[in-house]
Amino acid sequence: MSNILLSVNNIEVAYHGVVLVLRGVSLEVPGGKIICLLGANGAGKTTTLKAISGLLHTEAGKVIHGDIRFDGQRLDKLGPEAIATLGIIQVLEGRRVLEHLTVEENLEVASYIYGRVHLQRDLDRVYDYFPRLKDLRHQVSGYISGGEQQMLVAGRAFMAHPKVVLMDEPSLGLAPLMVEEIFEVIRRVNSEEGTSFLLVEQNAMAALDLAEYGYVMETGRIVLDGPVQQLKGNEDVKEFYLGFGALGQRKSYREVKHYKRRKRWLG
Amino acid sequence: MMGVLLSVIFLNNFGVRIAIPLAIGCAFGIGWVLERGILRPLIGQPIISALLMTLAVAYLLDGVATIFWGTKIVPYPQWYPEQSFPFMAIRVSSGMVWTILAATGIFVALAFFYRRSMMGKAMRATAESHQVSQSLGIKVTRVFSLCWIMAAVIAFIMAFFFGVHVGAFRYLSEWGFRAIPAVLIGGLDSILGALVGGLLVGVLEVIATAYLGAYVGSMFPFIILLIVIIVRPHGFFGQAEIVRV
Amino acid sequence: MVTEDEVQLRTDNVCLSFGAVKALDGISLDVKLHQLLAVIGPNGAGKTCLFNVINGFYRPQEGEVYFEGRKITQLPPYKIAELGISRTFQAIQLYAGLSVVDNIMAGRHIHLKSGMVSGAIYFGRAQREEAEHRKEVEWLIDFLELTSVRDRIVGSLPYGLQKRVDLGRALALEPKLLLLDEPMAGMSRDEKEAMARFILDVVEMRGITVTLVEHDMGVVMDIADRVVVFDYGHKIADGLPEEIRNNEQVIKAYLGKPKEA
Amino acid sequence: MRPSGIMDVNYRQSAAMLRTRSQWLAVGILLAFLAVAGRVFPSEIVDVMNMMFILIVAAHGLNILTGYCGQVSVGHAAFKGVGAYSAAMLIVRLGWNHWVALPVAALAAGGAGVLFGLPAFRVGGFYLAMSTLAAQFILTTVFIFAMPGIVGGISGITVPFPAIGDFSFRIPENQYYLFMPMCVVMTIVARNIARSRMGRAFVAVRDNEVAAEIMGVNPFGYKLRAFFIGCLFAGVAGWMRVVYDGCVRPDIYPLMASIWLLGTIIIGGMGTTIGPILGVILVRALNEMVLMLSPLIGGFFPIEIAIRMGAGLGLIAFAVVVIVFLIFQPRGLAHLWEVLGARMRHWPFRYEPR
Repeated sequence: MSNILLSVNNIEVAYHGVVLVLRGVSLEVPGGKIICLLGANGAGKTTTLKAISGLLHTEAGKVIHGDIRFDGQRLDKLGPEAIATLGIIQVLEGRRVLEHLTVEENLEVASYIYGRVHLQRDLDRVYDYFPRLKDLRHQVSGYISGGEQQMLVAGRAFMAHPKVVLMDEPSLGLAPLMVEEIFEVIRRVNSEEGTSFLLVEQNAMAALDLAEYGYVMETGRIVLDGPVQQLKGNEDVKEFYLGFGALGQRKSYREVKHYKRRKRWLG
Repeated sequence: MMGVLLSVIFLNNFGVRIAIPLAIGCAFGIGWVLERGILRPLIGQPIISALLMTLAVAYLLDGVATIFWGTKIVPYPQWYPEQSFPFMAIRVSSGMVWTILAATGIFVALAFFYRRSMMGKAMRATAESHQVSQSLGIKVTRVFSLCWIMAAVIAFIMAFFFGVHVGAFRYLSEWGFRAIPAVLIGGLDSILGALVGGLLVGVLEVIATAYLGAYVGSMFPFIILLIVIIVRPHGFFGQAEIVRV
Repeated sequence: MVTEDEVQLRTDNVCLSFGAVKALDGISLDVKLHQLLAVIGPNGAGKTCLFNVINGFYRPQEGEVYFEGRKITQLPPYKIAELGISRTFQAIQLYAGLSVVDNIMAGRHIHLKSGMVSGAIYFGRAQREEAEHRKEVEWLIDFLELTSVRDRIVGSLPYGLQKRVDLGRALALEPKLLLLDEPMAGMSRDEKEAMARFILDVVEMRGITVTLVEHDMGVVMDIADRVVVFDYGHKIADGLPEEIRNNEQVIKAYLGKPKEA
Repeated sequence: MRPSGIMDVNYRQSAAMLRTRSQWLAVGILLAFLAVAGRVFPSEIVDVMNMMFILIVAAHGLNILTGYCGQVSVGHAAFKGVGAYSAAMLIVRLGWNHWVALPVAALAAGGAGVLFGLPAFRVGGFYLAMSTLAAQFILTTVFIFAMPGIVGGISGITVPFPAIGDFSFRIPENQYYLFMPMCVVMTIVARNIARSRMGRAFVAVRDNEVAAEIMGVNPFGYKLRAFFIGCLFAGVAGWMRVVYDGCVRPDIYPLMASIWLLGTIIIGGMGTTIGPILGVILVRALNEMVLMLSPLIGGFFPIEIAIRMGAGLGLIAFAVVVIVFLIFQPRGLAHLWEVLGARMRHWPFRYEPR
């Protein structure tokens, strides 16, 4: 791939100096593309994002090997604020709105990096992506619904005119319609502003539809990567992430149960 | 406490015009050093750590003060002309007027700062979540420095006024604790609350002392504090906690 | 078809508002014994609110909640737990600093009897009791396939396993009714399958009534006996999964246009 | 995780305090040491140890309240004072026996704790801590000003030393054999509370009140219980302090003492039974060291500064230790100990196996 904007080169990450969470992770985000990162819980996807954004520092985690480069510059030695200023914004998992601030104040705070010169224009841009937020702008953000909060944290990231957005589970706990809306906005921001996305997602089907290239992580390593078409065709991805049975049929959760139960008896 | 003691030195040696900027400069320095050296590593730690840390710092300064000043009261120079004006039924000293003016000025400035300025908003964001603020590129460390510098400077300014009333002595740090009922009664995060709470506590303490004796008077703010905590935990102007499950 | 005594939990015209916002607007719902009921609806439709009303975190302004024929609307959450309603949370509410065993053991609280004094002496009764309850806890750990992590600190476990511990703790209460708030959120397909299996086992083997809120339609349609749909604090549909899937109103409010994988 | 080779064959065993033979041996040696220490060491050291025993009992109480139940108390010294004053008044004004006064004094302190814990009904965290701060100021004011004829006013009450037969607890060597067993018993009680139903409920309330409630734990009820037990311990410590000093005075229980205790359990490690013990030993030993060294340091300064060196340096040393621990080891000595153990277990590997 050409035009690599962000590259993670064989990093290892340890927490508290004792627990090794990532053991050799490499990935690349080209400019203007959407990349997705799949994997079971605890595989280290969030840790990878935090290693890039520098937020690892506040959690007693450390990159102990390898490096992270953005436009040729090393990131793994920088603090989270500096990295954000360079244009890499992480959207944290779990709708982390600033509860006591209003919707609009949440967005204004995010213009800290880009400055207030174009504040109104930037606000309008976000309200254009998420019209719902405009109606809610004077509401205290702690009291709006989960889906609206997810819109808010996404919109907040766009306020800073990022070059790369590290998006952690945008669809977590969202209703199907809402998931579609958020994914649609990601697609728009990507095509209209050329923003790159590194998307961590459990909703593998939606993520693979949106992204161009994907990585699969297991227990702290990248185990598989390729263009999404190739991943969608992979047997293991089909079985473990998309839920197709051996016959190419969609598996029912009820049947899975009996199958596994028998496996437990035998094992 | 430090503020009062240091301003005594400056006032005695340099006179008002130099002493005030000098003391503010010192406050700036002390606030910055404290934040840099001691509170910065606590980013992301629970609030109790910060609470205990500030107490520890208080005792550290207390220890230094004990060594150099001992426990005696140092008389505070009278640095503004003492006059008094009749006001309604009572006479108000010019010191009182100055104090009230300074306090009001600080309140207005603070309120404006928090609601309007970018830095004020960044500060409120930081108060809610260090991590989110960092992810948005807000320099949490700078916000912290500023907070502490502001706190120190305000404390120093008030020390100038306060010193005249009570003199300078080591146990002044206990007076800091007396501010707590006032702030809590008003509501922790409300500027107006602090003003109202402060006035309320002050007035009630004086009244209680007058009618019920010094014994009840001195613990009266804390009795009010208990009642307020039970009846209206977040004070009169504070924001309620948002709990979502 | 369904007789009255099979209804385990009933909400009768429950209304709840925060200021001007009506979170629940006249919700009447029957939860039937041994049934797996799924509650679905857009974000902010009031699903979690209903759970919070049932287990006593919120007091509705209007309406009543009855559990096994008894009115529980005014009871505090811990009393409701003692009656046999337990739940899990959307955002996991575990004891992050404790081990898996201790977390699940914490769920046994209402079944432990030893008081302050015998606890302090820790001899005889308290000790025997402790051992008995550990047996129950170990059974749950085995059932939920948590054996390999039983002594790990919960905070260090991956999210999927934490959800499982959360379920384990709710089951340790030996509830009659189990409320699951988005048990599958943030899980990979594989983990969802495991979770679905546990939930079905809970209903079938232990005879516990389960009510769950979930957004993954695949899961809901496959495992639920009955589906209820909320929108803006109203109940807009109630029926078998098949009926819901084809309900026009539900498609419009929630599902979006049917998209086949 | 625990070292391999140690297998539990039943649940009772896995919940036991001491598991291995070497642990039993270590405890045996410790007890034997404690048994003879009161006669072996010089009087000054025994005196310091006595003070440690008292502080350990108080710290256990605070640890139950703050460490296990998560309710920060900045008024623990005042609750200790309630115990001390109750004991002194019962003994001197009503002529009670010391031993009968002990449980009553403890209950009085526990009661005071419950009284000031009542705001827990509405608030938690910082606000509740402020309620204990109010307790500190109100109680010390009461000690000084309320009914001086009975409470003793600023000069306090002189209390006779207790005795069993001819064995008077007047000198440190004899007091040692009263305080040491009390401290050991209270430590065991603290440990048992922590690992029983109630301890778990405390931790449940501390870590997650919402979750505690849905499991049938009444948060308010347990907070009050924590206040009661924590202050009960403080009351016992207060009684011990009366015996130690032979008097009560209001200045023995200032805010500083409360914060000192809080710092101690942070340094030792909150929410562990060993924490308060380690914390008290470290901080107290440090204090003695400072007292020893301060004349030396004071020699470099003019005399009027030198005489205040001890008090000032004591404060500074304590503050510095608290600051250092908060920065570098917020979970205290107990955690340091565990990490060391974990490191040794998977040595020579650097990381835990996953």
